[in-house]
Amino acid sequence: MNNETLIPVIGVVTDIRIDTPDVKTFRVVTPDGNKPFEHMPGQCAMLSIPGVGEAMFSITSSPTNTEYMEFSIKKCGCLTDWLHKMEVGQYVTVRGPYGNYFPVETELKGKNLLFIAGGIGLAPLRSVINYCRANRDNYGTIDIIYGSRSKDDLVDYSEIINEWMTEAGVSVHLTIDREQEGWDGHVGFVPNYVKELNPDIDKTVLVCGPPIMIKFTLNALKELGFTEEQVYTTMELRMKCGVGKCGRCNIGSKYVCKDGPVFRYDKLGALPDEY
Amino acid sequence: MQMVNNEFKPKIVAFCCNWCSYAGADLAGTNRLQYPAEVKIIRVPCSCRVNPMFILRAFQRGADGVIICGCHPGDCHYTTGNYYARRRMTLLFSMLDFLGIEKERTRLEWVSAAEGQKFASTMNDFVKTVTELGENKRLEDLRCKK
Amino acid sequence: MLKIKLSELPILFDALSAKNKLYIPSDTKGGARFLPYENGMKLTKELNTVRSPKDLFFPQTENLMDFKLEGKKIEVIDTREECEDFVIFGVRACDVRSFEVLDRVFLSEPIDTYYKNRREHGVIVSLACNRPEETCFCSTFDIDCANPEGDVASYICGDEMYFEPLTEKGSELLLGLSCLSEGSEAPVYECKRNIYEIKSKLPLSTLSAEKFGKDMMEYFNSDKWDELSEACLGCGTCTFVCPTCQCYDIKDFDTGNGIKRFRCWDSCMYSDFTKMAHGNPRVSQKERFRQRFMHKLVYYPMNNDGLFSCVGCGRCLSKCPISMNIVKVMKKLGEGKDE
Amino acid sequence: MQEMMKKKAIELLQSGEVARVLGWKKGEFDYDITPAVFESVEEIEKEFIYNSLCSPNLSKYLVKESRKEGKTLIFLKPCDSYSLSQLITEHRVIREYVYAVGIECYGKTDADTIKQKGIKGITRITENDGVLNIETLYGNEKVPVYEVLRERCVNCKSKKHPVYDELIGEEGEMVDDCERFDEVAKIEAMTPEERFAFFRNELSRCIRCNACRNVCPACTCEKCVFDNDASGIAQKAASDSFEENMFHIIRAFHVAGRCTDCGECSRVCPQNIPLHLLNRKFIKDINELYGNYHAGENIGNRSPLTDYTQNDAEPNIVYERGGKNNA
Repeated sequence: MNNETLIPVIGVVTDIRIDTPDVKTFRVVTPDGNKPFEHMPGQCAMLSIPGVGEAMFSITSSPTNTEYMEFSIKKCGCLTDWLHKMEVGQYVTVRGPYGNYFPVETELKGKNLLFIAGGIGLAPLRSVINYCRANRDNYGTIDIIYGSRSKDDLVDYSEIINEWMTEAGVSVHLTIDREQEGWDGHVGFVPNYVKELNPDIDKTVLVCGPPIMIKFTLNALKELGFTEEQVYTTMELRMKCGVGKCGRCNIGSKYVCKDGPVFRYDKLGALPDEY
Repeated sequence: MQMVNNEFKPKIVAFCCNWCSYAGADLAGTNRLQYPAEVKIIRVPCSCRVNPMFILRAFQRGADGVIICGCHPGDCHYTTGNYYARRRMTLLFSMLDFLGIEKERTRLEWVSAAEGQKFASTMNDFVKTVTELGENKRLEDLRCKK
Repeated sequence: MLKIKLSELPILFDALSAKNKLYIPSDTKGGARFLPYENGMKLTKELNTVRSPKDLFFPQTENLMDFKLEGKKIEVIDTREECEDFVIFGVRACDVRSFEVLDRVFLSEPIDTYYKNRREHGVIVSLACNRPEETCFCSTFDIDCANPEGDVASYICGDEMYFEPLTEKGSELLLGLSCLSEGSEAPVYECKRNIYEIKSKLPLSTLSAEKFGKDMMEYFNSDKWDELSEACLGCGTCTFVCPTCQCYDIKDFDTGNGIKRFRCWDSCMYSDFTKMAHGNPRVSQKERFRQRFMHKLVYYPMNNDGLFSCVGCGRCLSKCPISMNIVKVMKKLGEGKDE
Repeated sequence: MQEMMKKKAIELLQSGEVARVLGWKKGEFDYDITPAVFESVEEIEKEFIYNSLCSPNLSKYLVKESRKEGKTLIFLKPCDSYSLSQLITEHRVIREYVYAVGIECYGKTDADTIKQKGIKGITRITENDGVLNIETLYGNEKVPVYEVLRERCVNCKSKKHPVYDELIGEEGEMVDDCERFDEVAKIEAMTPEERFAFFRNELSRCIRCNACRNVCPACTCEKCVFDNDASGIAQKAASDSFEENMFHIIRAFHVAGRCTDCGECSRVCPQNIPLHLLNRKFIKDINELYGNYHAGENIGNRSPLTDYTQNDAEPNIVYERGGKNNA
């Protein structure tokens, strides 16, 4: 009998990193120590604990990482609560990769890139950022604007400080929502920060964050003169199958799990506003 | 000692109210009164805490009989809880019977904290009744069978 | 053309069920239903079954796999088994088309092997509709109830039943059935002619789907959805009796000695269908109602070369508790829209 | 009748007394009538309908509609009126926001019941003096309404309106010789094996569409226990006969003492499961054990399950009462 996409493979959690009070990053390999499967930046996988639930998460590690896969997961529901309680050595099930990916090998090639992320929205973009860093020659400048509620809520803070900020040709702009002791960086919401920074409009933009942030960021970008064709985002809706058959993650005629999760903004705008 | 394989040992779930029946079960224990080990006691704050769903779930998970024990009417720690439980359980048992599910598999008994003897004899009697009925077949969930 | 006397049908059923599992539509207290044939069972006189035959390819619940848990370890157990050959007898033209609609979902990449397994092992004997009813509107979707598709087409003409194999699978099924004898084509022509005559008189025979399958945003933003969905109860009747509704849910059941992961039909009409930890993109019944009809009339055809995800079987017309259905939706949405 | 109701609705809408009207709307065919909310005189004139086919109970819609600005006019058949009264008792509908017009009712029919008589391909139904003229693709039929009444109307329990602001037509009385418990009694008299087989046959047809729950005027929980993943018993489709039984036992139990026996659950069931039998069993037991009680008869009545007396029967009455024992 053929392979069935709904039947997962086993993964072992080999490392758990506490990123913020409600975000942890889990490193997953197969029981024999390999990466569960190959993927492209922006693609997702179905992670599950049998008996607890199954849900779609974006793969936050870069495809250029050949050893393992990472998932940054925010605690917000039944399954994620469970995942946050588990210890190293726990088995999970994974299936994927699902969905499309950021066009890193086509449209984004040779472009100056601007990444805009809010909160846990950095998770899918981290995969792209690290992919671009690994294939540095293929891309122009890399700018990253990242904001969260507070300093403690910045995901991957040590990687940002130690790797991204120190790398030539990558500039990182951090912001937090409210003043905080020990923070001398920028304070304010991401959309406003984007306007303040006034990036060149030759850049291609990749946005991910809470829906409300995406909405205002897009307005800000338009004010600055960006067109919708320059902006990519990634979506999330409730999913069960991951392969466009269970029928719940559609936005109009497009399925987020199959035709998405990455959408160019002009394409998304042509779909009903139901997300 | 090796059990005879084909001897049927029913699984019994007993919901006991914290204030009377659970203490009654305790007393039965301290007095070394014998009652079958197949009875699994679940302590509840009051007999009226027992939702019909608890009983159905017990059957789903493999119970062959479910018994609810509470304070005698008039003695409820919360004054009236067992009066409500009495009405609810009467109706529920009647409905189970209506659907053709053996009515002898469910029972409600009043056991006070001082009635260790009654607790033991009630359980002995209930286990005997259910043993005679045999395995729960009409309200079983096949998926839960090994 | 092969034929058999209606009175001898039991002989045919016995012969078919001796070789393969056979399902025929038969009467129950809840209306006609496809049931595994047992000796003595009679073919229903009802036009169609309450539940559609999609059950046989895509059952309401099916176990996908088992898990064994031990400490931190998990083991996946593939419980799939090769399905036995089976025959579905007496499938109406609309329902035969519904399999094509389902195929496009389940047999497109990545293929759903659970569905494919059953689909490959099923042989469909379709049956022409001698007495279509007022709720029928298969012609709206270019389905011809006088010429049903399938592996074998069958026709009831007077007191005889005629069979015409349409595929290799069908010819194979009829091969060596000694109870069948050669028959002429004339009675079948007569039967078809009668059907066409009645068909032209059906009240919904003029219903057209031409306006649909396009203009997504216009239909989506129509102000008629409020009124149409007002009385909707949010139950799943329409989706569960529908031969083309295929949404499903995947759930885990803890048996106490392992986990069973199963899938079951789900309905876009249910409030928790799209509910996530942080909210629900379809807030009220209006959005859910709209999703169902937009999917059938616009989204699905947009993704599938204009094939509609409705076959005009009329089940939702007769079963909706509040009598709101796709015909009313099509007529209302189509009002005032230019061709 | 229909014209009087239309007149009343238009009058109240125009005077501003009510902001909307809950009634029945014409369908694609003469029989597929949809409950509807009318907000303008034109809509009422064009689409409002009332006849022997207007089966749906409108009361539950008030939970939603009466929360809107202004009063809602609702037309109530006697059994719908019991449902409203119960909803008011349970504070699910606020009396002041409702303008209730009671309408007399001599029993309703519907397409299912007519079709079960073998009448198929219905193209037109007209009603004249209690007789339905049914035109079909295959010939015409004349059927008196009383021959195709729904079960709940055959066993009508009351023609009285426990709650109304005004009446159109005559007020009736409780029906004394109502035989609605006869079938329950018949089943009670069977052996447990027969009862088990009977209900297995009925309940195994359930497709878990939830129509019975969603239509029930007593089921007004914001979130049903069967939809709540955290409840541990949430289920979308019964995977096992146990789950079928559980759903129906619990559904009936949750409305025990509150069910007005309006019969909507059985009406909407696409699989013709006689769900009212379960509800009636509870009502019958309540009547026999705790005294006659009719949910919705008076606003503010205390339901038998939120009440008790010190001398209530013990549950073992179940073992002693009626029915044959295990063979």
